[in-house]
Amino acid sequence: MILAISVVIAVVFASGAFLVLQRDLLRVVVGIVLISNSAILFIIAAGLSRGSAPIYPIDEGAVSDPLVQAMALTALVIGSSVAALLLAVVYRLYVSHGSIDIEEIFRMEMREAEELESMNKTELDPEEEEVADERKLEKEEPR
Amino acid sequence: MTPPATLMVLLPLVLALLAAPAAMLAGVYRPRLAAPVGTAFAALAFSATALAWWKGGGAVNVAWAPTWDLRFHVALDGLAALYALLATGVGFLVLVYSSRYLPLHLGHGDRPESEGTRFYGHMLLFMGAMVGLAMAQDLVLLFLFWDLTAIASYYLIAFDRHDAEARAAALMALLVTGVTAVLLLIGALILYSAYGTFSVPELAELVEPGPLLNAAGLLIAVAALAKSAQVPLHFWLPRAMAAPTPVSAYLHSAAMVAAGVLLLGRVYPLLQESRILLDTLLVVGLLSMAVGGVLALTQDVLKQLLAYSTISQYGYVVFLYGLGGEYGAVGAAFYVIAHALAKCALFLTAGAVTEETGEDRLSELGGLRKPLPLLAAASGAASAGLAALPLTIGFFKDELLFGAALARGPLFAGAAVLGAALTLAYAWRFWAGIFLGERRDGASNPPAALVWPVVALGGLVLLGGLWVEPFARLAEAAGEVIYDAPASIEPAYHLDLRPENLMALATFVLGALLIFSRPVWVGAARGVAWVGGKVGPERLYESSIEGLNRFSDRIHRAEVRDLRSRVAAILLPAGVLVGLGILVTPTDGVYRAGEVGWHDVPLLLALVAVTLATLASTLTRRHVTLALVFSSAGYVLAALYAFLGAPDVALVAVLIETLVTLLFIATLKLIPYKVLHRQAELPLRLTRRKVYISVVAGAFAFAVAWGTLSQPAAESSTAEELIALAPEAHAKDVVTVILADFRGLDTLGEITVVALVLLGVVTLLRGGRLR
Amino acid sequence: MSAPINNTTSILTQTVAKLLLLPTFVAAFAILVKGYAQPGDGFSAGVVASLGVLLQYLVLGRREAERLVTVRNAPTIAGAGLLLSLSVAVVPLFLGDPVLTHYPRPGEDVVYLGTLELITPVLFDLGIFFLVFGFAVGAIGAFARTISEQEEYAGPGTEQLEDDT
Amino acid sequence: MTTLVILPAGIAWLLAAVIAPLDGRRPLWGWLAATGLGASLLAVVLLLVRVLREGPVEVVAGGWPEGVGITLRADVLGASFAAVSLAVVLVAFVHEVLLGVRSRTFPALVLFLAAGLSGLFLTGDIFNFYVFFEISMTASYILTGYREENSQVRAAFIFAVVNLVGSVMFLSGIAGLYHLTGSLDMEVVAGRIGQVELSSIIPIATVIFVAFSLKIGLFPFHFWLPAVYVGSHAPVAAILSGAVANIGSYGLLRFGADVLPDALSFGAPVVLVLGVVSIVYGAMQAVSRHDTSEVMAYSTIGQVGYILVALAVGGPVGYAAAVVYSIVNSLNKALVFLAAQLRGPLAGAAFAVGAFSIAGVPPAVGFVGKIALFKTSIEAGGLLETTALVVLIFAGSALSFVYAFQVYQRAFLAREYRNNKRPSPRATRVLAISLAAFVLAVGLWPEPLLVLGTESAALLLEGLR
Repeated sequence: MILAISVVIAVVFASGAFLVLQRDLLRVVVGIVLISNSAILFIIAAGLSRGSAPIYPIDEGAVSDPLVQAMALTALVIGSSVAALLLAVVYRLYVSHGSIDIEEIFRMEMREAEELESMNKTELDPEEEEVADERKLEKEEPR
Repeated sequence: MTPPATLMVLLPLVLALLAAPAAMLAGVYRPRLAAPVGTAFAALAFSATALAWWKGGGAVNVAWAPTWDLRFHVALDGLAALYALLATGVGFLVLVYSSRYLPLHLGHGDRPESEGTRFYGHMLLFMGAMVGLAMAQDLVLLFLFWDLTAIASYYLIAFDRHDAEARAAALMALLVTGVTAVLLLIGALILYSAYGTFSVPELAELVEPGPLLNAAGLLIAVAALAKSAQVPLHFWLPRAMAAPTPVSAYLHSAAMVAAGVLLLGRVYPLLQESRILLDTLLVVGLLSMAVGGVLALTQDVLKQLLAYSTISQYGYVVFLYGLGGEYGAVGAAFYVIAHALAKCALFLTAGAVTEETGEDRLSELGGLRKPLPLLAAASGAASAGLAALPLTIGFFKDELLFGAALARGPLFAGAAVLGAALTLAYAWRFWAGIFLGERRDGASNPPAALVWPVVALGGLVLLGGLWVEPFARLAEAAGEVIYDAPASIEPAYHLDLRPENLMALATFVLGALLIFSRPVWVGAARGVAWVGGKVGPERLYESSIEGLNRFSDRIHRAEVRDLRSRVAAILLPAGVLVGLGILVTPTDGVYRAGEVGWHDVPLLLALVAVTLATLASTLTRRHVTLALVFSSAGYVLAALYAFLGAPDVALVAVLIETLVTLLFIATLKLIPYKVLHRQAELPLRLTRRKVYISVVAGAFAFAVAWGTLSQPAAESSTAEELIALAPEAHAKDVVTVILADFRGLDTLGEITVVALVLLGVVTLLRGGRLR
Repeated sequence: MSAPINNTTSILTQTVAKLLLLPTFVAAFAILVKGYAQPGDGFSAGVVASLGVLLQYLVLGRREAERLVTVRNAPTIAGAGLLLSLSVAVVPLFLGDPVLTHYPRPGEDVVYLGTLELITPVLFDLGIFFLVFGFAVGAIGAFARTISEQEEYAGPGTEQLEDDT
Repeated sequence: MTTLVILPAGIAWLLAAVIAPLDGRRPLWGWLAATGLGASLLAVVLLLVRVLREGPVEVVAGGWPEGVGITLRADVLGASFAAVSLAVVLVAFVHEVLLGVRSRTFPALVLFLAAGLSGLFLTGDIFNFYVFFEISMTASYILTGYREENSQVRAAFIFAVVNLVGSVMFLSGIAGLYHLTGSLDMEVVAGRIGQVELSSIIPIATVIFVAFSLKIGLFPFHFWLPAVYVGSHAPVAAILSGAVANIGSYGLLRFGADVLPDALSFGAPVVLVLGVVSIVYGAMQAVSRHDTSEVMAYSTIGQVGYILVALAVGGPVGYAAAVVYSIVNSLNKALVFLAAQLRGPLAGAAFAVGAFSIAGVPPAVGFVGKIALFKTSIEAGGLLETTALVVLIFAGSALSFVYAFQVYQRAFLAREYRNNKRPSPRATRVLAISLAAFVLAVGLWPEPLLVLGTESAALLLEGLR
């Protein structure tokens, strides 16, 4: 049983990792959900006893560890709600970049960074630097 | 110690440290006031130092940071008095000079007068740091003042901020002196780890010769030598000439560069325990004498000539330290006084001449003795002092040098004579080049404030030649601290044929020869300078900084290209680390497969279903399908929890899964089909590497999970207590009571996260509008 | 995605949806108060109640759903819930007890109102209920409003928004 | 007066819930939130003083016996970290209020963050730690996106994804610890873990180590950090690097030295190597960067390496150095991130103090951290090890000179002579200068800081016995 659960934890984790590695931001979010599911499963499996639900009246015999259940619940809620937050971030990224492909978004970032670099780099010619400063300042201004 | 005596010792330090803020405040109020206020403070600090020294000095030693045995331990001993008097006295004269010089300097660049405030602030900070450095007896306190001088010099060298050369020079000075300062700290900590104290006097009694002392002493010496611009760390000093002239004058005579030999003097009681260290000093001193002297002869720019001269002159001091003994110690102290007076006067001369004529090169100057007779005379006295002619204080400095060198051996005596001859030659070249010969440029009467400080310094040089007593006493007192034993040296004129006098005569002859044979050797000397410029340490510095930047650029590009936005970059190393951890620990018999009974069949089936659903989620292409698949995986997991006796978790899991799926679909609806479709159509061949990485990640997750679960669970647990206590909390469902009562704080935290997510979603989607 | 759902829903489903709202709230309430005896607590109750409201969204559309008081004030409800739970946690401090002490204390008698136990954990759970309900409704509402604004912006019938790059 | 333990988190928490629905852009609410943060800070400082005088303060939530309820435990280690983190959050927040808050939710988010931070530093329960940790992390994900520039939203996404993976790892670690010891109370776990075989602790300890390394941005888990620090708005970057990053160093100290000392000493070589690589790598990257925030971000990667080295060497000197260095690093980073964006008179001076501090030049407090590290490496043991460490830390400090001053010259010295910039609001500059003055003051009188370090180390070593 331990082996079986461990295998499933690993499969869920690996699938989550695989999705997190994708270029598609939505898949990344799904991957995060899966990864946190694997952790929940691990928490439940880490319980010290297994048996019937820990609800009074409790019969003789094993009772499932209630503490891990409480922990799992808390972790589950936290993980899923943060996933909801990620979804909102993905949408916001789509709005500003018109894409949900991390590669494309990353390429845009590189372009921005290069622009910034070229603005910053001209230490030699103060005139040019001044112009660059102005441009940078404009960028910093609120839109 | 009585309070008045404590006050007496602290007063010079306090006045010197207060000078900078006072001048800054005055300058903020009225830019014009910065100079007089600062000058007044310098004068006060000088008087306080002189008075306290006259009254017999003293020490203050109180706890600073007891946890680390740091003490605020300052003393006004002979060494401290010497350097404090130099710093405040020369500082005073330089400030008087600056009050006239700086407005002219700022005027050239159309800069506001208020910038002068900054100048005075940093100059006085420099002065305060020097006084503190002179008085500090605790190595960490010393390090503090040491770096303070580096900060002050950094800003002063970069005073002309618009000038890229000045900025580069300031950075170079800071890097060379600041980085080596760390060595001083390391040396101090090594000594502390062995002897349990940072106090120099205490260490002097405790240290024993050995590798530990050699290592610590060497580290401290390197810091000192870098600050004193000794070969091969000398290159920052000529570059630092980018600073305004008064700064150079101060830096070379009484502050920055002097700080290095001050430190050597301070820790000399430790250094002299080790022969190797002294020999190192000897070699470095000789090298600096030679390199500085030869290069000074090739320079055309006034300040450059003086800069190389400084390197060579402090080479003498280091040489004297290396020679050691009574003569070495007192000689080093005396040398510093004589050099400070003369060198400061020469720098100020250079500044005045350049201000008047607009020229800073020897080849463009000449014949100024007529328009500037007073300056010529005063500067002549100073040059003579540097060249060690009789009737100047300089004569005695060389007398001591020769005495010390003779005691060591004829070879060293020869080196001393040769070095002194070089000094004579470039001192002549400097003075004669400006004031003698054909007049090339018109010069009017310079302002008095530019001349009088030079006259005062020149006068002191002469005074020292006639009445050496007070200077000798001061040097002797300092020498006793350096030597850590009574030292009695009587410099005087002896009209006989003792070896020192013969050596002096030889020096004059050799010097004259050098002066007149200039055309013969000047080409060779320039060749040396050229080679030094090509392969010297400055070149090394430049190329290593450049190389560092280039290397940094390269690895940065590599990182941005290969790592940014790659979550794999954390999964992989994490996996490797976990794998490493598992590999190095014994695993025999740790893993158990666990038992499976018939009643576990539904559980197993659920597990199989979870596996299938999860794997399916990695294969789906369309987002809607993905939503369905991953939510079904969630539901199956919920069922699994129910089988495991966790109905509460199962219930919440179902509900949460529903909610997340709904939000996922809502997001899908927000993003146009075209964009989504592009993602769904990505070719699969891109994913091979990702498969490997995720398999690795999964393998380690498996190892962690199996390794942990195989362990027998803890025997007693909190859970049992919780079950037992649940009725006490008036409840039947133990999980709920844990959530609401036993561990209510967790639940409170959990819903706070939920609230935060709501805030975040609303902020992101609605621009912060809650409704 | 298919066309907006509310165009295709029949009067019947709309009525059913409206009718279902109340029962979901009742169910949620039951889950909430019975939490100490059976599975379920404020959290599940909140989600269940919010699902009832979400049904209104799906069936009636955003404008209709937003007429509901609970929908319009969802974030406020969430905030109030958090404050309620926090207060339950903090009040004992003023009585000299550790944080999050619940009353009645162990061993003391519980006052019953029917089958409802009058104990402070119920208040605590009520706070959680409000918060979760507010969260679910608020988050879905925010998404829903963004969706419909986008549709209005793009004009009816067009599903695809041009890339703004 | 055990109430004092809950007050720091409690004040911020309650106020956050109250302010959340209000329009945080209005200065009134901004200042109210600042007052609340100030009150929290005051409570932490009082707590710290009390802890120093009388030892750890404990209270069990709900009045249950210890082990059943959640134990809140303030000791000198936690209280020190809480104090410095809250101070940084307060300063950065006031800075933003002075500049003008642009989002309704900003004050509430910062308050939640402060509540989470003070909670996690003052809890004695490993799962409760996770919960508070999630509060502060979630708040920081959202804060990263504050102002909603493209780069900021991008940064928020990367930050969240990477750190969620880290959180999951940490969570698994907690579950593992519970499985092995049957308890969630740190003291009990630390007591029982000694009886468990080391081989089964190592994987769990590694997972926890990775989680916290991610949090502080240790090489090779650092790549998200520059993107996030550069992307986010200056006060947010100050909060992230000066306060949130403390979670990592605190976590490493707490879980490494306090709860799992055997695993830490077993893994010390790896920790040491990673720390050293991080020092060199971060500094090397920082050298050629041109943007001040980017330089400081890479500098952070280097500086956490020092903390790891101190942790690996351990013992009274090492742990004390780790604490001292973490606090110093917090102050430095808060100062440079705030000052870097300012223009006008004295803005350069404030940044310069930060740059000097990072390079370890006295009297700025950085030199105290540097001394602590050199002391640590001199204590490290064998001659070879000591020499290697001293040389490496020296190299790191030399590089820090290069990058701190190259960028200072570019950003301030070279630029100041052209007064074509609109100066930043005077109040923000005064704030930055005050922070700089504080950095100098602590450097001039480091005793309190050293006491915190020494006492924390003593506490951690006591747990070992």
